[in-house]
Amino acid sequence: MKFTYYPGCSSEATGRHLDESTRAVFPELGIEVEDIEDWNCCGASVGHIGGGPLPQLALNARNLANAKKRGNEHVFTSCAACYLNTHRNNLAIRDNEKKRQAAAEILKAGGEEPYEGDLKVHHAMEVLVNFVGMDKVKERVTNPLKGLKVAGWVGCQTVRPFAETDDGGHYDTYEDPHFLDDITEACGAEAVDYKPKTNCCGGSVAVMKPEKTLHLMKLLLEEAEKAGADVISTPCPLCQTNLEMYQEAINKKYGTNFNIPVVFPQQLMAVAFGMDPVKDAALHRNTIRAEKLEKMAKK
Amino acid sequence: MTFVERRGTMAQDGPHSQTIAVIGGGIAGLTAALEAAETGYDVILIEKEPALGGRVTRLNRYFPKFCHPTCGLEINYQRLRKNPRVKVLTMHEVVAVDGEKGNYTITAKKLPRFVNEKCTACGECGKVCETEIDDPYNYGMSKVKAARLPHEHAWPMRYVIDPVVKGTDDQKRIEEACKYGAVDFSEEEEEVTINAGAIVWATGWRPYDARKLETYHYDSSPDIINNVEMERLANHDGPTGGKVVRPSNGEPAKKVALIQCAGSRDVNHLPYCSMICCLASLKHAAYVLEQYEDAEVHMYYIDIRAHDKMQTFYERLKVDPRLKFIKSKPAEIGLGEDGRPYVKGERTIDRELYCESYDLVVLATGMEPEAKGVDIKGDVVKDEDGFVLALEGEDGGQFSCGVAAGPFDVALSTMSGTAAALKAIQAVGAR
Amino acid sequence: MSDDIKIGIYLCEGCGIAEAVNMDELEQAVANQYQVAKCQRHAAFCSDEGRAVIEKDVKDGEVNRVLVAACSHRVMTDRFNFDGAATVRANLREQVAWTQPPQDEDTQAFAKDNVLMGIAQARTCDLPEPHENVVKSEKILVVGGGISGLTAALEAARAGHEVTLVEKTDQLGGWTRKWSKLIPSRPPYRGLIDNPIEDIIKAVEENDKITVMLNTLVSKTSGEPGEFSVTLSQGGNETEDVFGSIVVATGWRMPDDMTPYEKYGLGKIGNVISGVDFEEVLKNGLEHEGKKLNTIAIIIPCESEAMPYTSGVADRIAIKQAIQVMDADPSAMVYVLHDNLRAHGQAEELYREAQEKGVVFMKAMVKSASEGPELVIDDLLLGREATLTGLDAVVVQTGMMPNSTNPDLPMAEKGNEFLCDDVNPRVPITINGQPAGDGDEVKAEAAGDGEEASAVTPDCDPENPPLPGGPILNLQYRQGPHIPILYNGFIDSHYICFPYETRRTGIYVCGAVRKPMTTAEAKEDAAGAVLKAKQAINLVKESRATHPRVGDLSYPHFGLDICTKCRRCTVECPFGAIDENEEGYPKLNPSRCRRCGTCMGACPVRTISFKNYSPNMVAEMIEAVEQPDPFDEKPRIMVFACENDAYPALDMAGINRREINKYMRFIPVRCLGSVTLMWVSHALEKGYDGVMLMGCKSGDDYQCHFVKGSAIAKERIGKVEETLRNLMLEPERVSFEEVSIADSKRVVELLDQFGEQIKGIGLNPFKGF
Amino acid sequence: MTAVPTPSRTYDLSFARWVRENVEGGDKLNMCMQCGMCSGSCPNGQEMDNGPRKLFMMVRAGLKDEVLSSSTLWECTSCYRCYVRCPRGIPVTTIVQHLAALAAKEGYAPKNKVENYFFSKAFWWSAESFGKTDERLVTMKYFFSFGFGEGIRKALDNLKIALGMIKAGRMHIGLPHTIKNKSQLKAMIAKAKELEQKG
Repeated sequence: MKFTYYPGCSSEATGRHLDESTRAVFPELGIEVEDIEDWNCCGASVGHIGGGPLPQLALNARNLANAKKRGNEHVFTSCAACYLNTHRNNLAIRDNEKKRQAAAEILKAGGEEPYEGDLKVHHAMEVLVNFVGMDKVKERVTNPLKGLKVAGWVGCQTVRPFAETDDGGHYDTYEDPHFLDDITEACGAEAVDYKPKTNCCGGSVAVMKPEKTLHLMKLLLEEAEKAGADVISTPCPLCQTNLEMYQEAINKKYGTNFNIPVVFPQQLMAVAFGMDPVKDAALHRNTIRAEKLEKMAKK
Repeated sequence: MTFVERRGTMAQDGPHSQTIAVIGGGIAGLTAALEAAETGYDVILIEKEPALGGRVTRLNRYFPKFCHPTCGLEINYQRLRKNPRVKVLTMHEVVAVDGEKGNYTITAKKLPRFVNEKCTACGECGKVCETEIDDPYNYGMSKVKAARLPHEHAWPMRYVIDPVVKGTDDQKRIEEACKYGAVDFSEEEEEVTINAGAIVWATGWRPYDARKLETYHYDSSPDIINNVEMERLANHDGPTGGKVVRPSNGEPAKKVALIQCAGSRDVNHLPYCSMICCLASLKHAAYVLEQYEDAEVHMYYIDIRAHDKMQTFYERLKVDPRLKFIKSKPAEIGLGEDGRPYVKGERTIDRELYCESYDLVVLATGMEPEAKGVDIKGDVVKDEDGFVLALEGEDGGQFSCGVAAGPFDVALSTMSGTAAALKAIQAVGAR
Repeated sequence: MSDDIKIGIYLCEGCGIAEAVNMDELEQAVANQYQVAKCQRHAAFCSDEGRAVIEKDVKDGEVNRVLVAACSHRVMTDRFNFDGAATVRANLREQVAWTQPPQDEDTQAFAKDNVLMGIAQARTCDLPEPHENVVKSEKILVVGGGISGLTAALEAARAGHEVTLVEKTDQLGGWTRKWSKLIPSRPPYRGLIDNPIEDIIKAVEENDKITVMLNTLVSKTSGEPGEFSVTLSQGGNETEDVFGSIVVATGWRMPDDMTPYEKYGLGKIGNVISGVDFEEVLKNGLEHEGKKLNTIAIIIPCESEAMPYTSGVADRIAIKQAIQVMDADPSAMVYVLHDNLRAHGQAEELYREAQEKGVVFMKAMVKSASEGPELVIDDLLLGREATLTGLDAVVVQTGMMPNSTNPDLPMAEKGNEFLCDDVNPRVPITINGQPAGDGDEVKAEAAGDGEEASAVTPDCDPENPPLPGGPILNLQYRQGPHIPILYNGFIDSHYICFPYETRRTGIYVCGAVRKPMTTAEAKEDAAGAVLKAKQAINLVKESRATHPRVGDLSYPHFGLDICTKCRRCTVECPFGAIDENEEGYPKLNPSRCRRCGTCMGACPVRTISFKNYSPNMVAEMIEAVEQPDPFDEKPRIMVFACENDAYPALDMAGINRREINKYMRFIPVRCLGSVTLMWVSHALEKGYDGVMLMGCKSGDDYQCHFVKGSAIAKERIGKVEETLRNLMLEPERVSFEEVSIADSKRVVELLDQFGEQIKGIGLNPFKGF
Repeated sequence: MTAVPTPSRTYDLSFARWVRENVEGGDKLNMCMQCGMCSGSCPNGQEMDNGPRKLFMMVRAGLKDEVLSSSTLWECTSCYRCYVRCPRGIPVTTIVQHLAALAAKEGYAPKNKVENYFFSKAFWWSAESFGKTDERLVTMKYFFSFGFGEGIRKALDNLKIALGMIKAGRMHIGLPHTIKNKSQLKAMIAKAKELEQKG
């Protein structure tokens, strides 16, 4: 099945390993990935402040208009923020007369046809749950990750505020989502009981003033340690980067010595599918190397 | 010393039946049935449980009088015993209703009791029965023999046997133990139809499933219970013989949190206010304060809704310094490191964020109508929330009362039950 | 009569009785008693075969009194019921087999005594015969032309009754006429509805079963259900009419005392108006004194500081009015100031509607009000004091005070003390200054009462009753003209379980005089009251009792030959069923009677009795119990247990197989109010070592099903000391316990404690004499 | 867009009504029943002066200045807990974020030296000029918006992290990534800003 794919800015930087593993894994599961032509930034969680609500709409309208040209009904992205913005603006254009007109005018200014909001925007995880299904993932596993203990950390925007809505495909719950553990189990690894699975890392606030949000990430790491996890698995590029890069700062501030790898479920799948640890799983891009996982990878 | 005098037997049925069917044997249904019968009408009272009394028979006390529901029920059962006009069908679950005024057909599922009317409640079957089941009377907070009297005040006073023993050695033992030929394992679930000229819906309510309140982690600890379970906990014939203790370890529950609007007033759950919860929780506070000198009770609320005459009741309890009122809808409840449940949120009056541990947390879960899933046709409607209402202005023959009609307390249920009796009488033709 | 009494004893061996009791021994002990015609045994008399045995004996005329010695009378009631033969029960199961060690001599004695008591009871009770009073009218009188009264009239007419609706003012509709819009009472529970009052009035006026009388007051009511003769005074000229039953729907009024609302500026500051007056403004499109209102604060007074009557009605009305303002003018600014916003039940939806429309709700305390109007408030959620300025008007929701009395009428000359529930009914009774009654015996007992002169609680001072004004029906009852009230001035009833049962049989109350309620609730309530009114007529038609002993045919008979006119019965009857005739003798109104027997318990010369329940019967039962030889050191204690709560609790102790003190013997009574002190003294004279009374809770939250029975019993027992002193016995030999039906554990403990107490005192010296 | 009214008196509803009309999600704000679920659920609540619940009450009370200078606007991590938990279905996160946007527009943010504001500006600068966010440049620009010295300090703090990222190939050296059709995007954003002004 063909999906239009929105890589998002992080795919070319801090989230490269997410992008690479996604591109490697999804076709294996029957999802053909076609990029949006000349995609741009979604505005993330600050665009409406930096530029204003309508400029933020402009960014997304352009992406959607370009996505439409691909001719696929479905669009997906692996980035939580990209998903949130694209999805929300898509709904706004579809349901809100004022927004639809604004979008049309904006697109016109760019020489584009009006866009009516008729595309369906999904998160990569929703695609796995609603379009692929765990059975298919299991089938594809050739290298089960026996003995790997994984803490499934969903984070926030991947499920909130859409996972329980019709437009979110009802693919899981806000407070106690299980899709991440399902993927872990499907890969033959062990999903440990991870209480703060939907806790927030601080998001962009963590980037701009880490000192204020370190305590949030400390708790995430503590709980993972308590649960005896070898790795933390998260679908969100910002979560992954934050939790990875601030571990040292946390150790410094709290006198701890955390060194827990944070990986993407796509990376787990790539390894479990017996694919190339570097080319497909991009494990070399984790600054805290997931050694145990790397060992399991088929050379 | 009571006497029964035989009065007119059941009127001949068929088209234009004058019989009134009351669906549900809780306080509202009992009231409707008895008031109609005592006015001289034939009534069929249909109850799905093995005994009457519904929710109220499981309550410890009523607010605001702190009297025991069984007190009023006893009178109602006396009235019932003395009144041959009321025919009681227990273990009959109504599944569909069709027809029109004067001629309704009610389809009910008759569940096997495995005990017939020859039962004397001697208790021999219970003695020999080895299988135990979760006691439905105690909402599964305790075990009970599979062959049992539903509870000490059960009416009819007759045993019931859980299907699990069918085909086991227990079945043989039970059959042998009964001297009165009252045990009958050949009973099968069957569908029966009942004809009536008017119908009163008194199907009542069930507590809103606390598991749906994901942030309150009801399943994470036995010390997080709901309000109906609290009633059992405080009841002399409940799982703890009336001691309010921590279900997890039997220790005294002295520090208790009462959480209002657990499901109610929430567009994600029950949009309406369930009306009884605030007052029930005040009552629960009293249970704890009564039992422990050094009790500490915190009531988390959005609004304390002491309706009609209840304000005085609220004022009375307010003066106890051991009872604190915290205006806050807790954001999170769960099992803490110390093995005790914690409650977390924002205190709205001073905007303090809190996270406090308790011995026991009671969720004031709201009321959800039981009529859901029943296929009702004709002159009655079910609203979005599942409450049953007679069509407005229509001259129909179906009516509702008690919590089947809306979130009512007991006083409103008996009131609407009596009113429904009149409407039903008018429908079958007042004489 | 007594010689052709043929008692059949049916000793049941089922449910463990035969295992616990030696049946042969028991049969020998009871079979040859006086007037016992037959004694049979069966494995289970409740079985069809068992019943057949008894039925045959009755049919063959071999027995005319049936004594079933088996389970408690609370079970198998319909099985053990035989035409033409009074049936009594002896409790061998719950009380003996299930609570006593098997095959023990004390168990045997227990069983035997229970059967002997049964024999005594069977011998002394008879099938009741209905009284002759006939229903003279099936017409229903509805008092009050507001929404409750109008609905009641229509419902009664629909139920086939002629109705007379009296309204004291010159028009129907009451308060509801004033309301601009009403709160929706059906899904979706949002969107205010038009006031249907005009249509309702029209429907009433056009209904040929309903006679409307305006400007009319009830100047006198006498008689009883089925034949209330009522004098109606329409603008001075009086007419008489007879009614089967009465529905009182007199509604509510503004609080008599409005001073609590002055702090909000009501009645003091311009443009501060009551919620009631605001309805007018809403009708005139927000026009008030020539000015269009736009910025309005609506205050819901915090009850603890204001009146106890707003109770959620005010809250919902405040929301309704706020919505109306927004509907009339979307630019309006409306603030609702509340403590706890009681939008309970489906009104939550109305609350949401108001917010959607822009109404601002504030949890705030009003500290003061000043000209402008301006309000200084304490905004509890912002945690700061603020001043609300620029208000065009302030609306204050006032309370609803029940019209349990008619404020326009002067206070009744006498009988006001009966208006209040917690009044002690045993006020000293005097006839033109002289203590009532003759005969020393009475004086002896009455003496105690004299000292009780001050037992009337202050707020029930007859000179100055809790509610001002005159009676609504002006009942020509011995107990005064009022329908008794409970706290807060609402009409007294078991308002949770049996909300319509007032203390005046055949008179049912609905609407805001019963409890604060909205229009929609009042309509529902009216239907309920009408059902009871219809029911009362149908029951008295057959000379049957109304709630709670519904269907009972027995009623008290007065042996006037030895009556001393002490009037205790006429004063103590909780339902005002007994009047006094010209010579001062008690005159029963049987259809008012609830058959509790409080009069029987009150009578010092015990000349009041029922066919199946009498002082003599219980006295015989007391005597029937065998007193063991003093040297056996085995006490006997008589327990009079209320059959509605205490006795069931004892049964449940049995059901739970809890061991009951083996020295106790039990007699169930209709109500503790029916217990005469004579039984107590009689028991002690006969050698019982102690007597215990088990009754229901009394007081404001009373649980007695006959309202005052247990309270009165408590009173009486307070006086027993005197009697005991005369007998030279220790007062501790008599005890009174309030027991609830849920006390199946506690009763057992109470009995043991009392048993110990008696042991401590020692056996009754009268034993053996 | 009409100018933001400044209430003349306490509880003047002009500001509240303006928010209702002009702020995304504002039409739901008045549904708040002050239960505290949102503020209690906030992961960053302890950093906030008021929290959403009190902030909403302040909007109703017409406390415009206090609302728009509230730290609550800038501490939101946009985790959407409050949003999905609100028993009145109020899009809390959306409202808070757009009140922040309003505060920025009305000049409250720069005045109060709000980090989030500077970050957003830096972020937007990148998005607008390249069509993509270049995390290097965004962070740098953000750091230096606090003045040169502060910029250097912050930059050094993060040097080690940056190096790690570069090593892992997650931060590139050289020119920023850009979209092909920058002019188109510029035209569209210009239009958007114009519409934004018109309201």
